[in-house]
Amino acid sequence: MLSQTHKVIMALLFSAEEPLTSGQVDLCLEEPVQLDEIMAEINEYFEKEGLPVWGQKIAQGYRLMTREEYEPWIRRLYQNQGNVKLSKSALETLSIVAYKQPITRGEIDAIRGVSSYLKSLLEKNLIEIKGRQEGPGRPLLYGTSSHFLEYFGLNSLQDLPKLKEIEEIMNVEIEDGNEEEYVGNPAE
Amino acid sequence: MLSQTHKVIMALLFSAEEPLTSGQVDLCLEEPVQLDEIMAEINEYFEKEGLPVWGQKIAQGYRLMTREEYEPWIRRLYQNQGNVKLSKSALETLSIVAYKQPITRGEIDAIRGVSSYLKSLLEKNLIEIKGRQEGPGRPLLYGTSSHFLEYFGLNSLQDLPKLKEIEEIMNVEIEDGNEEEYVGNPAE
Amino acid sequence: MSYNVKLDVFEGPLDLLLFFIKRDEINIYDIPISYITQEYLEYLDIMKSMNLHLAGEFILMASLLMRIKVQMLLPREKVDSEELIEDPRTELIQMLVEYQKYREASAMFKDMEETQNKFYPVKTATDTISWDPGLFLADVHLVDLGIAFRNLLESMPKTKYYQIETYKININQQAQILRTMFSTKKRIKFSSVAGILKNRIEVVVTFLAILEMVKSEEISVSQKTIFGDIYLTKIQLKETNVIADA
Repeated sequence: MLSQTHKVIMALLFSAEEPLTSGQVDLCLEEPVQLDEIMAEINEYFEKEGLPVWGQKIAQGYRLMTREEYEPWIRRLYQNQGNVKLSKSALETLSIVAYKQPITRGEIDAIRGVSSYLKSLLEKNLIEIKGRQEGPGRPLLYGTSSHFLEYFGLNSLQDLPKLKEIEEIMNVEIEDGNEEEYVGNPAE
Repeated sequence: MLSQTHKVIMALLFSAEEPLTSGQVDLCLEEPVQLDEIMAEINEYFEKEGLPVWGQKIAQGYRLMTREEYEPWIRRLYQNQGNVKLSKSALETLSIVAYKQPITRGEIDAIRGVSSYLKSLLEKNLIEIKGRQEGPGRPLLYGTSSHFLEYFGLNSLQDLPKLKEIEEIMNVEIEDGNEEEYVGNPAE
Repeated sequence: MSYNVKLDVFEGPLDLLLFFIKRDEINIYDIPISYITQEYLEYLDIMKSMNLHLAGEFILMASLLMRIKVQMLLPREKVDSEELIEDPRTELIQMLVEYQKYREASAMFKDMEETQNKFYPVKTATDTISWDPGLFLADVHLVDLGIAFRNLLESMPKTKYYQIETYKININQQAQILRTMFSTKKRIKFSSVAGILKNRIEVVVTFLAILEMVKSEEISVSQKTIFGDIYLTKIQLKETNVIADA
């Protein structure tokens, strides 16, 4: 059976966002422990019970991993959980396309100051090619798709929050630091 | 002992970044399963083994969480960040949004009697824009997000305590107060 | 009257009123308006004497309270006994009851927050699985889209805009274009002028040029119907003066 120390370390391992180090464990338990030994015992327990996880030792410490043999199922999970998530750069690019469409890649890059990858947004069907711009090189014009509207729950592009509304949401925040102090703002 | 299905679902639970829904499990396993039943068995297993986790039914799915009794140690692990609690005004605003959604900022302000700041609630992903109200100015409508359910440990909005129940609590408080004292007040 | 109350605990005027109601065990449905107004104003005085800035909502509530107080002091006109006389406090009571409901609810949310904060979600490392990392990082909502765009605009060097505005277009130049057009015609439709302009700035500058030319009595403008096309007409007599000015 698992000892209390094993359980506490397991709880730490389960909830840690970064690899769990021996130093962290000592701090949390307020006594020094032999993390390598305990982790070996925990892994033995996982193995014996046939649990789908194990503690992997990497340079910075231990981290909880799912076992390799479950990868096919987990991959399928990510495919249908993960298709609604965007990185910061993808989000930036998407926001420019949404607000300035139709727009060329060159114009997007000019606003972001770096070159942008549109491929993943195109693959996710959030943006689409709307035609070509007249003029030299006739570059492709991009705009948002109907899937984009669906994803963000918009009836039409007119329902995008206006910049003025965003400003309102953002600016009032300056006073938000004082939100407990409606009455008590020092006058000067 | 755990069956293969139990193990696969456990692996999915371990690796999911948001509550695992019955629909997702069906998709991953390519056959329909009784998730509630299996989760009851998995939770029973965790309990029997004294493992520091449980599957919480939250936001229309299941999420693996550490047990309450390990909180003191885990908190030490996160000592620098800690869980930031919502401010009083944020909670007030949020409860109005939760019960009156979809709602405009103007309507929230009218109930609170002061202007409300939505940015931090939006940033924390607790509320989201749900569209626009028809009529003059077409103001933005706000509602709670699925993260809101997770944050407060709710399975669905129907699990919110009914406002009627709250009113009853209030009425009891009023009856407790001494009313007669004010019958003969000079104002009347 | 002594106040052992922290000054910054009130969320707004309704919160402050509810504090008095609770402290003095007042029946919310039968508020002694004169008493509560006095308490409220005294509190505001204390705030002022401490040189604290009062949010507008607090002043607004003070005036509402005083209005109700006056209404209650006024002798009520005799009305049909069947007819109910509206209590001047009704609106205030409704506001307080409604607000109190959500304030109670928020206390409950606080408890729920506290309970749920004791559980930590289990996090498993997932780097054995390959997926598109560029598309798997953050939850995105509509407001994020707006904020991202707004921040991008904010971070763009502002001078870019100014360069374009001051670039190769000015009032004199547009006036010159108009004069060229007048060299073949005596009267020009504004719509035909606007038709050759490329962007909004050009339209604005050209419009300013027209106003300048009207002011210097070089041309006159007329319109046949409201919202109809504007006609620009060259004024022959003043031509010499204008050339001298230019």
